[in-house]
Amino acid sequence: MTDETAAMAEGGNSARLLALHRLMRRIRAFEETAVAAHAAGEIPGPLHVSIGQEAVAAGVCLNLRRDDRITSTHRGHGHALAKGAGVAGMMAELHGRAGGHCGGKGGSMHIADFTAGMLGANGVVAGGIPIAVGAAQGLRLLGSDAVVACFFGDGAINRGPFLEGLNWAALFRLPVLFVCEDNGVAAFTRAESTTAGPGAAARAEALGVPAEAVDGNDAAAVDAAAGRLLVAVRAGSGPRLLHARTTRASGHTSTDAAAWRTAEEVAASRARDPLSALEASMLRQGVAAEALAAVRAEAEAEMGHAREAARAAPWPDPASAWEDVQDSGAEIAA
Amino acid sequence: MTDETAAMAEGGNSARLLALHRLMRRIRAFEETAVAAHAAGEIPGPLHVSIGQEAVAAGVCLNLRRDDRITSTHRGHGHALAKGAGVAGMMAELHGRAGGHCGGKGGSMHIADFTAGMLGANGVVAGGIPIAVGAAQGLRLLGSDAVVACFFGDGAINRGPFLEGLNWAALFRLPVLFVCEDNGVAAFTRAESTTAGPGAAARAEALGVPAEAVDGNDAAAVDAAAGRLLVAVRAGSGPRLLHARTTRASGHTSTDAAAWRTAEEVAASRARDPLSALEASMLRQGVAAEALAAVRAEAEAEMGHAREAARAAPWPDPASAWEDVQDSGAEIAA
Amino acid sequence: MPEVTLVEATRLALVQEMRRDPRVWALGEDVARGGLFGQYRGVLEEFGEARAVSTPISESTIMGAGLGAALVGTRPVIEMRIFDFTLCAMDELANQIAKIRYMTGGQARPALVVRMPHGMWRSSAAQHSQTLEAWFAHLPGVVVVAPATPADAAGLLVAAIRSDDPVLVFEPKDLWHSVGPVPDVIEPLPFGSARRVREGGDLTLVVWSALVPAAERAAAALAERGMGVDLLDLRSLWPWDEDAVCASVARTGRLLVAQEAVTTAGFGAEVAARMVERLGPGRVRAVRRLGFPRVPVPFAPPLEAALRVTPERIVEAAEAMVRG
Amino acid sequence: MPEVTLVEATRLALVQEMRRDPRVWALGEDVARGGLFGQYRGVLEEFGEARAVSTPISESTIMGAGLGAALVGTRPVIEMRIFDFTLCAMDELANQIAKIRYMTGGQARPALVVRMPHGMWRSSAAQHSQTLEAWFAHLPGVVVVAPATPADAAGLLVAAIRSDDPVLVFEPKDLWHSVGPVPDVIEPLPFGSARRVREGGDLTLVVWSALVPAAERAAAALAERGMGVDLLDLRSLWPWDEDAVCASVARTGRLLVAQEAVTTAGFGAEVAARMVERLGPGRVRAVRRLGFPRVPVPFAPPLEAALRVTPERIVEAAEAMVRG
Ligand SMILES: Cc1ncc(C[n+]2csc(CCOP(=O)(O)OP(=O)(O)O)c2C)c(N)n1
Ligand SMILES: Cc1ncc(C[n+]2csc(CCOP(=O)(O)OP(=O)(O)O)c2C)c(N)n1
Ligand SMILES: [Mg+2]
Ligand SMILES: [Mg+2]
Repeated sequence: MTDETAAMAEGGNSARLLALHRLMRRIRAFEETAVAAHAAGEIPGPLHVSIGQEAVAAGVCLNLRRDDRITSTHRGHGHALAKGAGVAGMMAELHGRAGGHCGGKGGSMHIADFTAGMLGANGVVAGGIPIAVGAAQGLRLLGSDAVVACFFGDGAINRGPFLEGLNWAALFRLPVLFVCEDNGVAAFTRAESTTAGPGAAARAEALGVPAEAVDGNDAAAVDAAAGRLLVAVRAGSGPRLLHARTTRASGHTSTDAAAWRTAEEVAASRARDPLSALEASMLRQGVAAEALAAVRAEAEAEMGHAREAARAAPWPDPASAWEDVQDSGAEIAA
Repeated sequence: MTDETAAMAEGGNSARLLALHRLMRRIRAFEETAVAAHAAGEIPGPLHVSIGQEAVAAGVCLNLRRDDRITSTHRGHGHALAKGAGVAGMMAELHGRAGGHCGGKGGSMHIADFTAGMLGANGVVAGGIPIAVGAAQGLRLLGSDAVVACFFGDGAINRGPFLEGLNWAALFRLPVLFVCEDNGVAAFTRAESTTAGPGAAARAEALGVPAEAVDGNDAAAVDAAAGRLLVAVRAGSGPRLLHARTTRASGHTSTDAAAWRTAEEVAASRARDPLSALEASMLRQGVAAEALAAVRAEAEAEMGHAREAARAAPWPDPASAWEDVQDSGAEIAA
Repeated sequence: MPEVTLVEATRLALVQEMRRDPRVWALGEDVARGGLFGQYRGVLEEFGEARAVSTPISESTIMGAGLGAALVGTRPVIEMRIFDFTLCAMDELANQIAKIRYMTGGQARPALVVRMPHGMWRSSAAQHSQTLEAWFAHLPGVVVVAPATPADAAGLLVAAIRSDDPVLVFEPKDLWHSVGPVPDVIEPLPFGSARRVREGGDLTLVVWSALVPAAERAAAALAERGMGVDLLDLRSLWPWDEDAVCASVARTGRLLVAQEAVTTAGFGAEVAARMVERLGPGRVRAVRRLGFPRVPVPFAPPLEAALRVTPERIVEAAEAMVRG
Repeated sequence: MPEVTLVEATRLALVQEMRRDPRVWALGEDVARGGLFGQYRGVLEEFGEARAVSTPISESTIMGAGLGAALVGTRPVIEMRIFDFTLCAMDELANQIAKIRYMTGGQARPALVVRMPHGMWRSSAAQHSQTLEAWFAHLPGVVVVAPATPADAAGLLVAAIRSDDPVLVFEPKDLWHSVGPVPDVIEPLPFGSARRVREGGDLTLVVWSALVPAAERAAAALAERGMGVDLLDLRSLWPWDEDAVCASVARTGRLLVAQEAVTTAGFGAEVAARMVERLGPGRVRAVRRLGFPRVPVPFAPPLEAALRVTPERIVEAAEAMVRG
């Protein structure tokens, strides 16, 4: 049991733990369902899942309001679900079916639900960073007190937009929480072999963005840290960065075996599974095993139904490929 | 008299001071001549001069070998001269005349002299950073022990390539000396209003590049600091960054009055003139005023002749506009 | 109508729209100081620093932040200073801005403007003189405009600011200081409508942006020699006024496209190919493009001049087409 | 000759050249792990980590460092993983690499190769499927190749590595696993020479890259219907084999260009415009381009399929041109 989890339980915050747990179970179930559907040939395209990283999405987004915004990555299902994106629309989108949030035009890598403040996954590493800072600047101009959470991986901190975006956010004191979801690996290459210096938090500080590190596999700790940082962000103190160390349980995509990892690494990553840890701690606090199992079953059923619905949905009308490009000149696009 | 200058003089290093002085006088004379030629309508295009910043170019480059390389900026005359680029070719190039190093195709913003290891000024802020790290990587692959000095302004540290290039150089332990020539202003906007956090040196450290700050208007101090850092770089300890605070004496281009600066700022910048400071210190050490004046006169004469020669040189053959593009397909380029 | 410079015309257009709509704002390097060319003079003073934002030299973020700000409902005017620096922000422009509406199935409406002064101007050399507008005609998801007169620059900028599409505005640096009438109230000028600069029956001459004045001079010279040039200024490249060009070529039978850009794979190729496709080769007597050779822009004035598409070159090409 | 996949053909070509010339090396994400598609399999093991360099996700620097390394005399092969990420490195490619030889008056010789797997492939959607090779035909200073067979991919990669020009290699992701013969010793294939895939007298069909197999199928189907297609695979877009296309069109009188790219301002426009210019409209009976509508690439398979230029669409267009 971590300090944070204990503190939460003591503080009568077991409802919070239950919320975290439910959310993480739903993310896990969504992605396991998607992996199965992909393996069955029902989901096309590359599928990047965040299994093993659910605590970050859940812990951060539980601290966000519906009118807050997030930007995400190629590995964005968890962020989207945690921000409240509709499951049916997400699952249909992954399947490329009508009824998908993006009408089948985006797929997993471009999942978005603007009604939930989810401004989009992104096929470009670090692509969401400038968008997030601009969204925050725009919100302020509009007089809104909403904030933006910007998720990116450890690989993204080696791309230029990381520097530019953080400097910019600090300069204009924008309400952005940057979340570096550090799973220690970018595609097939270990982070330590591509990242010099002390890492994301130090880089942020050097750019004028106060940073905090957290165990990204401890949901309660992420929740608490994100909550603290978001108080500052919301109060107008400018941006903050949360550096969450976590674990990518499997390969880069759902079909990548990541065979280059040592057996110890795989075992170590399994042992750090954030859902097992959370459940173990909840059990120790007296939550009934049946209750946890029920949440899991419910989540799996929800996602199973979503998969069935997606599978049953029609394909998008081929003519729709010509739509949603732009208003001007649309009539002569062919 | 700075500590460094005194130490140099005491260490019998007055030859070094004379070399610094001569070089700085030549840079100053070159640029004053160019400004006059530009004002007379003889040099076309924008002209960015480094008057007030000569100590950085001189102090760094005096520590470089001929087979070392440099990359430079839009404000690159000083770097080029200090690295040993030919004066006649430079002046002709600024004039857009035949005999210019770049055949009149580059002009001030693209001045280069590969025979002197000067790989080019650059019209894009931070454009030289990736080139410098690659040059260092290439040199190592070839088994050379040459190093690369990479000059850029304070404005460049807000562009992505700064982060990418420093991380890269640190990761591969490349022999690069990064030189941030911090004149406190980028075009018409003050650095403090565009740069968050503690600045270039802190950013470098966070990227794994050890950094040192120096008074960029103290030639001997720059020389000493660059020398120290280059020992490490040459020894294979990886990249270093030198943060040199300096002063841009005039506007962004030779025709920009920089009218937004306060009178105090202008006066303060004048008072920090690196050439006056160096000469005052040399005088105090017993160098004869006549000797200094002779160096100046010689430098001015050299540049005056270069200007005359450039003015007398023919324009490049218009047909040469079709040349130097690429080998393949050149015959059908028209 | 007052006569103003092109740069002032765009300033008036911007100010008018910023007064009309508080969601409109501008960001870019030195914008709060009036911009590199004075296009933003007085904007800081009137609208404050939240709406006249001088940014760091961070092109990726200038572009990408503009997009983010559009996604939450503001209407940013993104200033790129010189077109060539847009190349530092191409992921944000081509992968993000141009595609987000499509990728999200229409959820995103990136209503934004990107201003990119382009072209040869006073020996600025290869990295400050490019004209790559053809690239963006080929890129789905964006509107591409390239005006040549103060009135058109103003009207198109108003249209761009009011449009829900991302609109790329290529402003001709070489014509910043050309003068023309601009109405007190600037109406939006619809995209995709060419301007007939001069009527004639012998040859259709298609141009846009900085080349318009040279084409006008050429057309006048040709008129003196008894040759009627139907001169069309496209004003926007996507959408572009296919119908107007087609009607003209159907009449004259001859199409000459002159461009301040490399000929190879330039927009002139699209105009030529499209006309031949639409009319059929049988209805076209001659087709020719004039533009730069496939070389970067050089620095020295005589080298720059060697590349330029001059009135003389246009006259020569037109005469060869009509008499030849 | 052994039959190998296109991906293996390029690997063999690279390894051959790395053995021949110690200045040749490769850099890019995951290169030391064999590359995203296995193009670099075994390269680390044979040549060591100084010549098979896995880099950070820093496209600007991958591209720009490649340039720097070329300037001191090495011959880098720059791996961009997927073409679309090149948009993160456009300053380095278009402002620096393409221009440095010119800007320095010939001092710089950026002898480097940029590999950019491109095109639609297995529902990769808008940010991983682009085909913007036309942009680079319009950009002075670079060679542009786009092979379609294992032998051509190998031969052009060898030529690219040996060339002193910066060579942009667009590799068709969709054909990575197509198989064909590759000689044991791979000779450089000259740039600018088209491959006549099939001879015929009724219509000239011009294609490149991933569309070649579809064009072959279409030509075969048309042959069955008694229509002779002169099928040319351009293989490189700059320089491109104008003469071969011109000779063919002069013979057939009909030009159809099919491209896996947006038609508007695509390279097909250049081919069409140039042929009409060279031959005169009078010697051409019909000109047509086939390509994508001006929309990004969608995700869902039926939407992707709706855009594709299929053998059926080619057949239909060809028939309309010949019979119509
Ligand atoms: C600019 C860019 N370069 C390369 C890629 C290919 N790519 C996709 S995901 C990935 C690894 C990203 O690593 P990280 O940011 O740590 O995220 P993670 O996959 O670990 O969640 C790479 C290289 C890309 N999508 N965008
Ligand atoms: C990428 C890019 N953006 C903008 C410009 C325009 N520009 C030229 S110099 C300059 C200011 C650069 O400031 P700094 O790096 O501090 O160099 P300094 O001029 O002070 O020497 C700007 C904005 C440019 N050349 N390149
Ligand atoms: Mg990672
Ligand atoms: Mg500066």
